[in-house]
Amino acid sequence: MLKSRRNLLSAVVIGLIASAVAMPSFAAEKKLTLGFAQVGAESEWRTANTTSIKEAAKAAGIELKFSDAQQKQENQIKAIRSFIAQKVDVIGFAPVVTTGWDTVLKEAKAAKIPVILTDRSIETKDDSLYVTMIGSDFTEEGRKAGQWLLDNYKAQGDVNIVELQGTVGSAPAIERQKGFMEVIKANPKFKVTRSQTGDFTRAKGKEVMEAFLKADPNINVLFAHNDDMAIGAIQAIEAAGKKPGKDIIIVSVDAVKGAFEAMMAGKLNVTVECNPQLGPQLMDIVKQVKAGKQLPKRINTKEGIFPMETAAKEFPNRKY
Amino acid sequence: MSLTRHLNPRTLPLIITTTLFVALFGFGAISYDAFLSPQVFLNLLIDNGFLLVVAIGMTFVIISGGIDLSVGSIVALTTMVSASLVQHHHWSIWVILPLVLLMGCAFGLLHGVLIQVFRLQAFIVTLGGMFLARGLCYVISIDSISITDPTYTALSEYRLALGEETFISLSGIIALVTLAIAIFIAHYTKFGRTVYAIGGNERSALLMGLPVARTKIMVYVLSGFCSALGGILVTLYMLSGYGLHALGMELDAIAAAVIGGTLLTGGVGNVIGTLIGVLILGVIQSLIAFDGSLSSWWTRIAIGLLLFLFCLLQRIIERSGLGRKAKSTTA
Amino acid sequence: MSVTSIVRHRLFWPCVTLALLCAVNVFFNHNFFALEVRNGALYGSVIDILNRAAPLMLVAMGMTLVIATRGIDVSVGATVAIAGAVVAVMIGGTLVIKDGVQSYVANFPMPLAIIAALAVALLCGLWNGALVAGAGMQPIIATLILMVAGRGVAQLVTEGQIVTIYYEPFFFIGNGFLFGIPFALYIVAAVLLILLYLTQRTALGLFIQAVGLNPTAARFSGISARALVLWVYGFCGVTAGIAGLIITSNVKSADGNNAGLAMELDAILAVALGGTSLDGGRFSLIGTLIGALIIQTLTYAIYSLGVPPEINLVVKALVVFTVCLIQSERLRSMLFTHTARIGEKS
Amino acid sequence: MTEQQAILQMQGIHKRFPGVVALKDVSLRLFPGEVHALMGQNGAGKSTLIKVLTGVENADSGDITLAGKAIRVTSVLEAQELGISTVYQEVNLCSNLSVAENIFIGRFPFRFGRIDWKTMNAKARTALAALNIDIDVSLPLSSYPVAIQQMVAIARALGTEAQVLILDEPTSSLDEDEVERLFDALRKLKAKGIAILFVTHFLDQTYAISDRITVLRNGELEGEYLAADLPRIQLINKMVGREIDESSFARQTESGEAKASAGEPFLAARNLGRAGTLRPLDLDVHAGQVLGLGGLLGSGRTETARLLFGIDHADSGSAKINGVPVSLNSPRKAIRQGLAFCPEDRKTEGIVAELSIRENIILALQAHRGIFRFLPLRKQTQIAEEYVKQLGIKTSDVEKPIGQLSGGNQQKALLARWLATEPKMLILDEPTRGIDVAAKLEIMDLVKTQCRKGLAILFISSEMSEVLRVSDRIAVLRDRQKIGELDGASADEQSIFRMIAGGES
Repeated sequence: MLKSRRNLLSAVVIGLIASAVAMPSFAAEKKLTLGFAQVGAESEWRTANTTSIKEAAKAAGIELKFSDAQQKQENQIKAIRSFIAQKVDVIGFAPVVTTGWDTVLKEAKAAKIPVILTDRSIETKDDSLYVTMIGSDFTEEGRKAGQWLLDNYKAQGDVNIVELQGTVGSAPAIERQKGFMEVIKANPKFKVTRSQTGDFTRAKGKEVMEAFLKADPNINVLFAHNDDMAIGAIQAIEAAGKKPGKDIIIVSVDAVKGAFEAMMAGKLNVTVECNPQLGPQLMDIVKQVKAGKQLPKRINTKEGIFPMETAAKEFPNRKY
Repeated sequence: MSLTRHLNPRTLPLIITTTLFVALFGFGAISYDAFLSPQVFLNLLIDNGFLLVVAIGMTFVIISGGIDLSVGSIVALTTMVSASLVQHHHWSIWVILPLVLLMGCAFGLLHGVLIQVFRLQAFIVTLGGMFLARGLCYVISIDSISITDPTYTALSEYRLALGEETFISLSGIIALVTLAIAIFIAHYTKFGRTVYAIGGNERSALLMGLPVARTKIMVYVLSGFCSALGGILVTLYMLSGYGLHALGMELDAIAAAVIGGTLLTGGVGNVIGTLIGVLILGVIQSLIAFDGSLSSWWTRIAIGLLLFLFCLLQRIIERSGLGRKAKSTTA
Repeated sequence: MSVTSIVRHRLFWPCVTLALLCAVNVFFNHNFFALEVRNGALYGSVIDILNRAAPLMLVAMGMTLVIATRGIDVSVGATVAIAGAVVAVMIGGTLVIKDGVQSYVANFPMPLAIIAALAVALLCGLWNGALVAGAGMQPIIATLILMVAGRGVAQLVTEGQIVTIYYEPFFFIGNGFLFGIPFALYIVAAVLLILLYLTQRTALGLFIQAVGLNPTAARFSGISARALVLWVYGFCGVTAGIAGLIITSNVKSADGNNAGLAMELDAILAVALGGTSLDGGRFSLIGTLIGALIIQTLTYAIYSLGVPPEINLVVKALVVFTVCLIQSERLRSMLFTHTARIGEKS
Repeated sequence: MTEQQAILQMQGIHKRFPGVVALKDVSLRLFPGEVHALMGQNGAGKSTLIKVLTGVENADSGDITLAGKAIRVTSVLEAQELGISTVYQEVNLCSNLSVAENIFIGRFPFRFGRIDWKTMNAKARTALAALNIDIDVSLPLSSYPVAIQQMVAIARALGTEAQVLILDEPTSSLDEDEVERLFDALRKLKAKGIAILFVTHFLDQTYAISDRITVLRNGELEGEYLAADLPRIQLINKMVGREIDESSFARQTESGEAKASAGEPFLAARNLGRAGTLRPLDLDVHAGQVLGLGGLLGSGRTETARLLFGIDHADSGSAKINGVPVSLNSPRKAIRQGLAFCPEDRKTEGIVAELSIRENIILALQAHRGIFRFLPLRKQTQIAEEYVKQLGIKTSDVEKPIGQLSGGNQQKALLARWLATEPKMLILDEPTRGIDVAAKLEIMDLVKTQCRKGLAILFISSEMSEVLRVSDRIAVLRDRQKIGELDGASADEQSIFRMIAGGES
């Protein structure tokens, strides 16, 4: 009986190894290889971003080594290090945070692998560590949201704003808040009375908004750092017997499908676009980098702002 | 005929685990180009050095029969305090290092006292510590702080060449030194053996006249120290302080210890096993990175499946191996 | 009942903690206990807390049983996400606009979707149970596997999207009110009653405690410990599944990545705050419910007091430490002997 | 005789636990170079007295002097440093550590600042060799049977620079041979002038080694006697506080009638065995009979019981119950066939210490009925109280945790657990271990009573006299195989030992 058990075991091990051997190696002809270290799949926005990159790579005939860091910087660094070990042609990554990349990027530089950043920039003294950065500007998104509010909110008296922040410490949360505050400062009537994190999720957004509504009857405006929290908050506002979009003006960021649906129902006033469709642009740049072209340090993606009124027209065009 | 019969039952799980690690690495070597290189192996140490250090502290805690959920947060707090002091207050690294180590110990002391003196459950106390340390990070700054201090940068970028295109980082070296010291503590000091005794049977340890209370508190201090040291390595690894660093590292550390053969019930396990546990977690990640074709969710599922296969194989081999051993010794 | 027997009661200190937290809330928000009827439903802070605590209470009840058998289940958060994903995908993610009229269509009949989601949750639980009871893995590592992979499975089901549900009847589970009280609370009550019945009017409670306290003795007495542990994990999966349904229904969407995140820690914390030892054995379901309410009341206080988000965790940590110390018999006896000594001297 | 100075003196010791007075004005004195037996029934206060002496508990009042100096012992460590070392009844060692470590932990040999394992192992081998034990000291303690573990504990206690050595029922898990080895060692220590306090329930052993006897009863000092001056029967009377007839120790010979009824056996095992554990053996257990299993520790007695009860799986042979073939591969199945099993290790395999007496008693019955055929609380209490009365379990309340009962009462509650299931066969593995004389007698009487009611009983004990006393037939085991069977009525210790020593298989 024991013997048979041991045999079974060795069969399993041998099977594992054999299946590994049998797996075809994909090292055929020399294709351009891009190693891309993604942040994770923490939001709808991010999955749309990933899909865009994968599809674009396939269309451009670039072999993509994709790695998911599950929102951890150390995982991203590990992935970059493994890309270096695999000797890929270009490394791309969407930094989880802006800081702390110098060491591993120097290793990439030493291995002569060019690096492209997407989505957000990094803090470094040595600009030569990366070729270029393409992506959105969270601070700018915050500014746009604030500007829209200043331009469009016409009520008298003080404006009490509550803010649903993203995950504490995350770059979009910090930068969107920064941009928003910058602009709002211009008018002393606009005041952020309450601010709490909703972790970028609908459930938390709803929960926090519920508490806000109980604690404070005078809320005029809600600024949510992403659409998901705004959608959760809308539900809380409705439950409290108020009309979202009218009694409380709602400004949010991302412009995902759900936001458009809410806008079409008249429940969300405006959403600032944060475009995830970086794939095709990224692949172009990869090819240019490999061809040795000079590129600007920063390439911004085109991003719009969608007030309620334009929602119905824009909705069919939304891919994410 | 059977090798296992002559083995100490304590070293058997370790041998099984090591063999399975080699099998996993072999699997990678066969499947992926460039996997079978010394640098890929050394990267396991470079990229997981801090986890190894943290997991070593965790191993002691688990062997003593406790658990420490605060380690990941203390790592983050260490990076935050270091970065803040060096960047905003321009302190010298040589002041900061002992300071943060002391801070880690203080956290451990707090946990130990609450657990031992007030008889609170370790799980809950260290969960509180986890909230506290992570919360303090945000109090310092919610944003990440980049470190540009030349000493930190130099230490971070230091590479000991071990051959052509083969190198190891400072944190890898520190991790290995910590490992050596931990092995010494676990096996050659009274403290280490007392930890094992307490985990085996706390009442007996008390009746044998061992300093149970002191040792139990010290174990948490040690874990706090290792977390802070791990935090220093993370600081060097990322050259930044950030409240979201090392999120969920406590589970990785527990997993590493447990995979390495440490029993959560206490008394059984060893530090070398933890090294293997860390390497296994690392090699699973490397396999997935080298594969590079998995989507985000398949990455998670694949990690889960590999973990599952590994633990299952480990259990099956142990059962057959230890089963035989037990039979020959029960009288 | 004499005063000392009340004080000695195991639920006394959890209740005191909860009362203190409520007092804090009242101090800062005088309307804390105010209830009014809006749209035929009770409306107020207390209702919010109860409503919001419902998923946690459910998960924590399942967790209580698992912990009583000397186990732990860190995969409940992932199970919440999986159940939510399954029900969301099955009920429907399509908004049909016909002639400018929005109408909602369920892909599968709702009862079928709910049953399917709960069945999947049960499977998740049984998987954990099989690894623990069958393969003999350590509970934390066995459930860690599902914790890691489960979220991947949930995202696989939703293809990484947040699946929005457009089917009015489903919203009742998490948003509906019955006789003015949130429907979710009826679910909690039903599960609680079933559990109380099972643990007090059947031998389940006795068996779980026996297995948790001394597995060998339990097995030698003829209790099939393995089957019991298997089903306890299975049950824990189901409670997590129900919680997943409530959360999904409440926000009308399923988020594979975030639903039930870190819920395992809150659930374990609730069990511990309720006075159940994490070493297994004696357990208290009511205590667990109080524990869950303590956590939710605290969270609510943090939100409504205007605590800056960056110190949320510090506040939470301090409360956890304080609550633990309040409940520490050791501390009380130390204080008691101290004051007694002072009394003797004077 | 008091010219000699007492090395240790305890005077006027009081100790109160909530609701109970455990010790009331107890005194004790120990002289160098003597073996002093501390006797008394369970609950007499022996354990508490020892705990006070070794710093586990603090006395409420009273004085302790060691070598003329007043001492206050507040921790085990202090006691050890003062030269008072203790071997406890239950092996209080760490089974995950190696044998050598268990002997030396706390006082490791160091070399270059590190534990010197080599020296330690060598020293451990020497220490054990003094007890005539030769084992691999680098293996974990858990690799060895309880008897060896107890010897290791003794080796540990002997190793410290002890002036006073306390042995709290160290022999309850040792067989005769091992007891003799221990006594040899004790005599050597005695010769070195060490004072030895010896707590035991075994009268033979008391008289074999002790010079002086102190008897406690109900937490009070009954008296101190020279062993030579105190006849056995008087000792028992002093312990029990009432008259016990010498004849109650005599064997109850019930030969003939019981055996005559034996036709078809209740349980018949043929060729039952398990590789590495037990060589195939035949066994017949008849209803209304006690089959004793004789043999030394490690001879395969417990292994036989575990196979029959389905805890371990047999890999050869078959079993029939009432002539019908059965496969006994789990305790549940065995219970369904009417079997019941009181395991050797009461604490870790028998009782659920934190549960109440009631819950412990109905546990097996409820498990047999399943989850849903729940016994109402009233019925449970009724059953529990009935057995408490019937078996004479000494407790005020069936709702008390069973862990608070004395060993003998725990054992009775375990018996109650099984009797409540109305079994057809009872397997008792060392039911009398670690309990006092009176309780032992009661347990044995219970066994006989149940047997008369028609139960088949398999009785395992290390004490041959007990096996002889209750058994109708005795199966003798050696080296994990059955070497023969004797008739209970005609067998005596000599014949059993001859068989064991015989060497023929």
